[in-house]
Amino acid sequence: LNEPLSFEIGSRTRTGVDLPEAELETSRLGGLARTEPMDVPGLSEPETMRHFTRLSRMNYAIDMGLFPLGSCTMKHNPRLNEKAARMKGFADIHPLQPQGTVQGALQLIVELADWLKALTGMPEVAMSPKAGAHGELCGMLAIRAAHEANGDPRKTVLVPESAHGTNPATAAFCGYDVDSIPATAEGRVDLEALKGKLGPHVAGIMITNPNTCGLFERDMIEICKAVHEAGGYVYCDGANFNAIVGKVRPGDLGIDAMHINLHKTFSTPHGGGGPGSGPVVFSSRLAPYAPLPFVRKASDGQYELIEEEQAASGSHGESFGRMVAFHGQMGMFVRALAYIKSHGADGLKQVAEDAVLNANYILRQLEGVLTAPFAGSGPCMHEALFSDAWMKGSGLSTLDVAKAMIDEGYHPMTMYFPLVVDGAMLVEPTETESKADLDQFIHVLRGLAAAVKDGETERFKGAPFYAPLRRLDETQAARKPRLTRMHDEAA
Amino acid sequence: LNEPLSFEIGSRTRTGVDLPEAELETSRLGGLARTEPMDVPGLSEPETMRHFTRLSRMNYAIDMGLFPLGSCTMKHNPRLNEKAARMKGFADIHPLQPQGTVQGALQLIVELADWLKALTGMPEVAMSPKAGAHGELCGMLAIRAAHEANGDPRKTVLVPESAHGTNPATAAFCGYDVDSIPATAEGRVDLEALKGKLGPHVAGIMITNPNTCGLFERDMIEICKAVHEAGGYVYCDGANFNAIVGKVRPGDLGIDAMHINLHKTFSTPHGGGGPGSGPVVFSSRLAPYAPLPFVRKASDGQYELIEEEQAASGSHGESFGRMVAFHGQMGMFVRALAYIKSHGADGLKQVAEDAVLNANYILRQLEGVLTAPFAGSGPCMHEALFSDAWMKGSGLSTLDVAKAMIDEGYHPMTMYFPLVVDGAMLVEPTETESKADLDQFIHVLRGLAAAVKDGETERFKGAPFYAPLRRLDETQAARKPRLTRMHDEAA
Amino acid sequence: MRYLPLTDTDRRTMLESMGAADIDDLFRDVPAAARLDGPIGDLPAHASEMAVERDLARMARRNKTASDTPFFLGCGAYKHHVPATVDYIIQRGEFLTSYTPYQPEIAQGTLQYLFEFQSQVARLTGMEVANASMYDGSTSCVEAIFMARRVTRRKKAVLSGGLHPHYVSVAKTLTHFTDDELDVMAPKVLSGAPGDDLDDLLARVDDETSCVVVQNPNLFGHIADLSALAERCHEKGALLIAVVTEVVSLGAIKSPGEMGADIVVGEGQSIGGGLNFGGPYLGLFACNQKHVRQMPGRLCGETVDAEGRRGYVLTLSTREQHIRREKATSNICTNSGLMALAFTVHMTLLGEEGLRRLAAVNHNRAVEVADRLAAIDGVTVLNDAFFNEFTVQLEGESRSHLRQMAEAGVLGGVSLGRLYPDDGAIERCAVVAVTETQTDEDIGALIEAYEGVAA
Amino acid sequence: MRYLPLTDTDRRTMLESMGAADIDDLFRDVPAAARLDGPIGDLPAHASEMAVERDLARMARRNKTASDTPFFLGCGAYKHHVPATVDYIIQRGEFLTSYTPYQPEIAQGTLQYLFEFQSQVARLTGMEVANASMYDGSTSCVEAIFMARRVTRRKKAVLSGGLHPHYVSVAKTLTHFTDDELDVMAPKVLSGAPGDDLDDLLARVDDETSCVVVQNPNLFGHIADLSALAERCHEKGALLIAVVTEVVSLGAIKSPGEMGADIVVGEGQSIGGGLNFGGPYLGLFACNQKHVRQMPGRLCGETVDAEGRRGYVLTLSTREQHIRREKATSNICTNSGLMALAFTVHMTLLGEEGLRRLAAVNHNRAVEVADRLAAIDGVTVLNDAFFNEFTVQLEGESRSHLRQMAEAGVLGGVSLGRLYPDDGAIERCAVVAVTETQTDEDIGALIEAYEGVAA
Repeated sequence: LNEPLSFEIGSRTRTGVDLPEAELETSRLGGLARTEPMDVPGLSEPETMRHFTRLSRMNYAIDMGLFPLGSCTMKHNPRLNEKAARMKGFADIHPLQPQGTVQGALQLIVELADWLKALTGMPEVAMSPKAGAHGELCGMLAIRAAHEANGDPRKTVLVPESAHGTNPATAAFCGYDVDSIPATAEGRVDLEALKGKLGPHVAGIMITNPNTCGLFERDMIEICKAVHEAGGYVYCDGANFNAIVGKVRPGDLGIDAMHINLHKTFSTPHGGGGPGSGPVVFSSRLAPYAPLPFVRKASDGQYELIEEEQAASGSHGESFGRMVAFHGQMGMFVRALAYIKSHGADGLKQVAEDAVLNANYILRQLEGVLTAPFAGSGPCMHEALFSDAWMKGSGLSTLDVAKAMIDEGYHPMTMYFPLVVDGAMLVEPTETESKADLDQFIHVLRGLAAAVKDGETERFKGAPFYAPLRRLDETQAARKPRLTRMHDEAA
Repeated sequence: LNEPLSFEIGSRTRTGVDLPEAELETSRLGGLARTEPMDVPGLSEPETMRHFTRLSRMNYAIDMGLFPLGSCTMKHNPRLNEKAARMKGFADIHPLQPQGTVQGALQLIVELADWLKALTGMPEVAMSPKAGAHGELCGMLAIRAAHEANGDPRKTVLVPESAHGTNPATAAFCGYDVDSIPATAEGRVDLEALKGKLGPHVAGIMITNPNTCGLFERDMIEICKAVHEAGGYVYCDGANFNAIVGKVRPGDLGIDAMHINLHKTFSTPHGGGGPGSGPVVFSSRLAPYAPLPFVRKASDGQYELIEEEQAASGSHGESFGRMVAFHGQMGMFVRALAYIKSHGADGLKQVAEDAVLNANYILRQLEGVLTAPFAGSGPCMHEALFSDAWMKGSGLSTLDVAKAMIDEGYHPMTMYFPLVVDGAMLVEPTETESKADLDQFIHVLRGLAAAVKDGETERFKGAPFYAPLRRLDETQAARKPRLTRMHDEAA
Repeated sequence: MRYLPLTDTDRRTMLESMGAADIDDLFRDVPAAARLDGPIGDLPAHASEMAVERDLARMARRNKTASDTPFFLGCGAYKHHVPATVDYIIQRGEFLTSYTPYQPEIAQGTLQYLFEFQSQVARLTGMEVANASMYDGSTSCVEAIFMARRVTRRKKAVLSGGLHPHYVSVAKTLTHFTDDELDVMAPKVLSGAPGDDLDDLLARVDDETSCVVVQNPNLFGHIADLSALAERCHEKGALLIAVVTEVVSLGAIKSPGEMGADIVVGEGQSIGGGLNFGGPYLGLFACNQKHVRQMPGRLCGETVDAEGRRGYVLTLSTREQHIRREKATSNICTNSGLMALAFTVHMTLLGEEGLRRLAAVNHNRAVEVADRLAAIDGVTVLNDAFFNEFTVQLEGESRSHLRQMAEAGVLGGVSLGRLYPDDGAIERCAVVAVTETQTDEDIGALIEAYEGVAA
Repeated sequence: MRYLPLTDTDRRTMLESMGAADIDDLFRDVPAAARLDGPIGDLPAHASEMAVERDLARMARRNKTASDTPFFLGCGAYKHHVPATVDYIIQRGEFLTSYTPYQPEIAQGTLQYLFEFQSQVARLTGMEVANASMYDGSTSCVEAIFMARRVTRRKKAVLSGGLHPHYVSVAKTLTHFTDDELDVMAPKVLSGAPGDDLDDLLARVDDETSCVVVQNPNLFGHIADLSALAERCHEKGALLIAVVTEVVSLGAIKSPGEMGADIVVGEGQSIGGGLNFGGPYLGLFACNQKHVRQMPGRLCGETVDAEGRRGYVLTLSTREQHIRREKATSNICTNSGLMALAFTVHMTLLGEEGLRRLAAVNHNRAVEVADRLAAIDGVTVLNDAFFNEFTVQLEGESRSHLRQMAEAGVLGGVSLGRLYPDDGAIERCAVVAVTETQTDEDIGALIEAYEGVAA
């Protein structure tokens, strides 16, 4: 049952709002009144409701079941957070209102910032980055600014080969060359190889910890020391902070900057692709270079916003500047703080423990069935990594298994990432899954593994059979991209 | 994919709320502290969210498509109404607060009451009835009270055979005998038969107009006159008021009492079976007997609630009493008023016109394919009635066609009602359907009719095939009812 | 108009297709004398969503809300915290905009939660079965009286003095024209156990009695052991109907079923529902299996589908009006679906553990407040046993005192003078309800307010 | 903890199943020196939903909201009425709690609305294609500058004086360490056409210029014909980047595409989004088909499934970081999904007809307010062409005047002294935005407030 496009059912003259049919006064438009048609169709309100309700029902979501996407941390999104973000006092205030009229909003930002600093053991935080990758950029710009301020603009950033693609992209965006560090056989950064690459040209390292193989970098303190000794800075990709929140403070490991994906660790909804929010915590060495704006509680108890004007005349003169208009993702801040306050210090520790426990449970229950290349490297953290070695010779791929999972009622796990493992399957259950749901998931994966071994090829090659659509032709989509509805297409 | 019961996945010790583990003080409980287990399972919040989200996805709803249930008026439910009903000033006030602290709530009730009076042309309205059938009871109690006050407690109420089942049930509930009035061949009340049944024993008539065959009772004014001349009162079942709102005022027809289903005419959501709301408008002849409480705007501009205390000492001494605790369905009043103000007088008239136009369109597009027994009785109002004559000999029934509609993505129409037609199919599209959606529906019904004629029996007998479940065994359910989860059932 | 999808072109095309000249052609069966010419005069025209929202918000702002003020009202409607999950679930279109589940194949969502609801209500009340809900507590109560008549074939119901006066009024209204007989006891302002006089009640049960209706906790907040009364009823062949208006109490005190009640009715608003100025609320109705065919209201039952899979349907509808017409057990043809869903979701979040904790918080805080109020000169707390509300007696008429507190911003209880206007002793009383929602500051404000009026 | 389904029994069972003594066994790879013993001290413990809600509500109440006050702020963030349908749809769990649609078979809901969104944005801006959205307007803007560099292989961007100063700051920050060159023009307080000096701008375009960035309506509310500038850019082989921060304006004025822009970026918050104190917002990004492979951000494209049915997928991801790593067009790996959905739903409700009406109401009311303000002694309205906001110049520094108004309860505009602190002429200016949301009383209050400060 395909749902037509709004362009196929609506019309230019229909509308789902009741606005007066006022005639546009054109005398003050400088002769620029729009004459060309927009050709954007309208629908009445009931049609709109149905159109989007039906569309929604073609999606899979965390509210429907387990979403085992490794490295993506799809956890329960409490509706309290949604309710709080919609309080008028947060949702209905303008970013440029006089500060005296938004003291509660500024207070909220400070409270969240204080939690993030305490949980990471780091003295400063930049709240404005709009997403994880934006946070990476923020951290790397601070590193670059620090080197420039030292009069020593280095050229190279080291990135482990297991890193998220955003890491090298970000380093490049800041004008750095990227040098890759190999992994050891047990799935961690090769400390000796790293040391061999350090030198006066190295601005720093971008490292993910826990890493994308789901392992804690045991040598983290030594890595940081070595980088610092070589005059570099350590950027930590905090995508996996949810595995250690409340258990370890990144500041205690020697990290200089780390972004926090509020949706991964603090449950702001993923929303099918944003909006995100990626605050960045900084060590004291990088704090002076953090971006504008800041919010501070002044000695008189008032909250104040420090923007370009105040920075120029004050203590933030070394800030590398502004990354976004206004002050960041307020709506996400409210949700994250609601989540943090709900858990408290004890609950957040439990979050990490349960996330790690659930992932290890999956790893150990499935290591005899699938191939777990790093099963001997110690406990995993929040995610369990498998490779496709177990199905060699079956003629089937990781992709086929993933698509067959759809027919079993699950969203697939992360596939083909990290790159250090062939046909990777990265499974992250998160802490918001019950044991019964994990057992059911394990049961299904065992069944699929047995089916692979039994040669039930068609069940996999043709999958999914029970989704709203069968496999889609991505090649055709890319060869001659059709990205918008053409004006001349029939209704 | 069956969803287990919460009793199968939850446990007595799990909970989805964070409340202190306070020990119950028992010294002030009179020795009555609960010791027996409740055996009510709890689930964590993520499990609860999934359980009910999954359940919801097994339902059909107006938000998903056409819901052609005749006489049930399933129309679009605007979300503005939901938003308004949740304004704290309405949702978070107690029914026994001092009246000075709830002036806005009382004002809202008065504003809605004023609209209902103006739209029906009747001078009084009782707001407290909790649903349509409760409104019927309200109207009939007023009639009974009026006769008692006249010292002439009559015994019989006339009810046309096409009436909703609630009509005779209500009359019986008020202690009346029910006498049935036959319909004419064209589907209307037989005026002559009615007149023949009138007499000094007749308390009144309960008549539905537009009636359940979807026809306007042409003789309504005469019927009212005849009943009045015989000393009776006319109760109108207002379930179908949506067909004439803004076009005809029931008061102008001579009606003495009529309930209004707020969900049918004014779009409060049906909610899978309530909560409803059934205010009753009264003629001046019945107004003195209307139930408590009332809300009035006093001469000083203050709104006041008239309950037993004020009535005893005031002008409402003849009221037949109270029908419910407190003052009625406030939440529904807010929604209905939001809808009424959105439409205004012009929009409400358009509602009736579009509802009637849509129904006639269906009647005329399908009368050549299905059997439309009253197609020659003039235009239908808001619903189109078909019988099963067209499929005689096919071995299939109205039920089979209805179940086959499910496989086509539609909720079935009303079946086997009204009783005056064999194998009735009563189709009510409402005004919130687009022409394109009607055309699609007509196309599907034509296809099904053709399939019946082509003898595709299995497609119907086995239907539905594509619903969450196949046909359910209602006989087994009733023979040995299992209405609750047994304590001793395995988890 | 934003809710109407037909365009003028559609309308013309459709009218033409049926050979109608204009829309009024379709209304030609309406007697000319009653046809309106155009929109009803004096009434305003349609308005934008923004305008309507603003207009309603203006009215909403004229009310003092329970969250924005120290608030201690109960007497049949209670302020509890409702988790955000509950409101999200009941707003999902699949629940909100669905119809009565007459087509079970595409209504399992509604049917299964009703089955869960029935199971929860039965277990909480200590009964075997429950229906799918009714309008509210007061209408459930009168339906129980009618049911007792059907079961016992007797017509005299005894209503206890502690029953909510609105419930009494509703019972009087609906039995007025039938030949039921009500024996309504007056409430007593007894020290220690205000409301009911159980000994007197026991004495009134005789061979003519169809049922005794007793509320627990009663209107005055008092809780009593109903076991002896149940025994007496059963000796005399009568049914004991227990009424519960604060369902959270079942997390702390013995269920009516355990004390021997035959029918338990109640108001379920406390779980999942808001105050809503009195409606919509949620009527609970539970009894034992042997009486189920005399039970009013909708019932959901378990069965199987054509492939043997478990499923749920509405059942025993032969009791109901759409089948039985004038012989139905009741004229009711709806339930309080969304409120029942809200109850089910909230109760699922609570579970037994959560409800016990919630009840403990309510009771313990109520004890604290009662003790602090009792310490004020001029304030007497009448109850010695109560759950989360209790009755205080002042030295003067309570209503003016409570209005005075309200003007000072404290909603300090329900003045019983409003509910029993003609009784001097009762007019000095007020009922104070304490739940998990009041802050320590709220309680401080309450104490101060009573000190103010008692002084 | 209500969000954590594991029970202590579950935890024990699971640990045993893997032979772990306790949970810390699983954290043994963490260096002992960095392990925390227990919950971090000083931080509070978990709290109930009610407590958290109350705590946040207390902060929320400390802010003066746009709905509760006469409110006239714009400058890149606008207060418009958002229909209730929009918020309902974006809260549906299937949209709210889904992931990036990398598995198109079970993400058609997200993918199809993205395709509709891209189509709507392209048509509104007068371009051929649009992406699936970016963080916000300011980041879209700098991404456009980078894209122009990739297309033209030149490094000098000219930024007009009417460009939002935050957008300028962001561009400066992100080009600071690359070898891009920015030619940033100062804003001009010109009577009639404040903000840009288009002639000067024209003169700066040369053979080295990669792009010219010009905002329309500009920060000062002024609207200009960009056609000549586009022509000049094209002569010189540069791209014209048009920035739109008030997307409702496209319902009334010529689209940038019609005037010759090569890339249109903007802030889409006005449609479907609230003010939210500045975020989350919605970055729009549109260009023509020929440049699509240099476009940053996510793109959704049409294709077919294995049975030939139409469907949608993310496409051209070879531009993106998860494939191209350090050679990607951008490091961005998310969009602003829910905001894009809100835009799509609101835009579907509006349609062309609704957007035209909305734009007309905005403009007509703005004209009325401008004329009334201009009539006040001491207040000069600088613009002669504007959409829904315009610049007023007072006789003194505007910031203190506007603070004074705020204290009296009127949020009367954005004082440009806050955005351009060092410019004497500009410090006397304020930008006043008028939309459909202000009542006549609000406007009356504004006029009175300006009369008060001008007097």
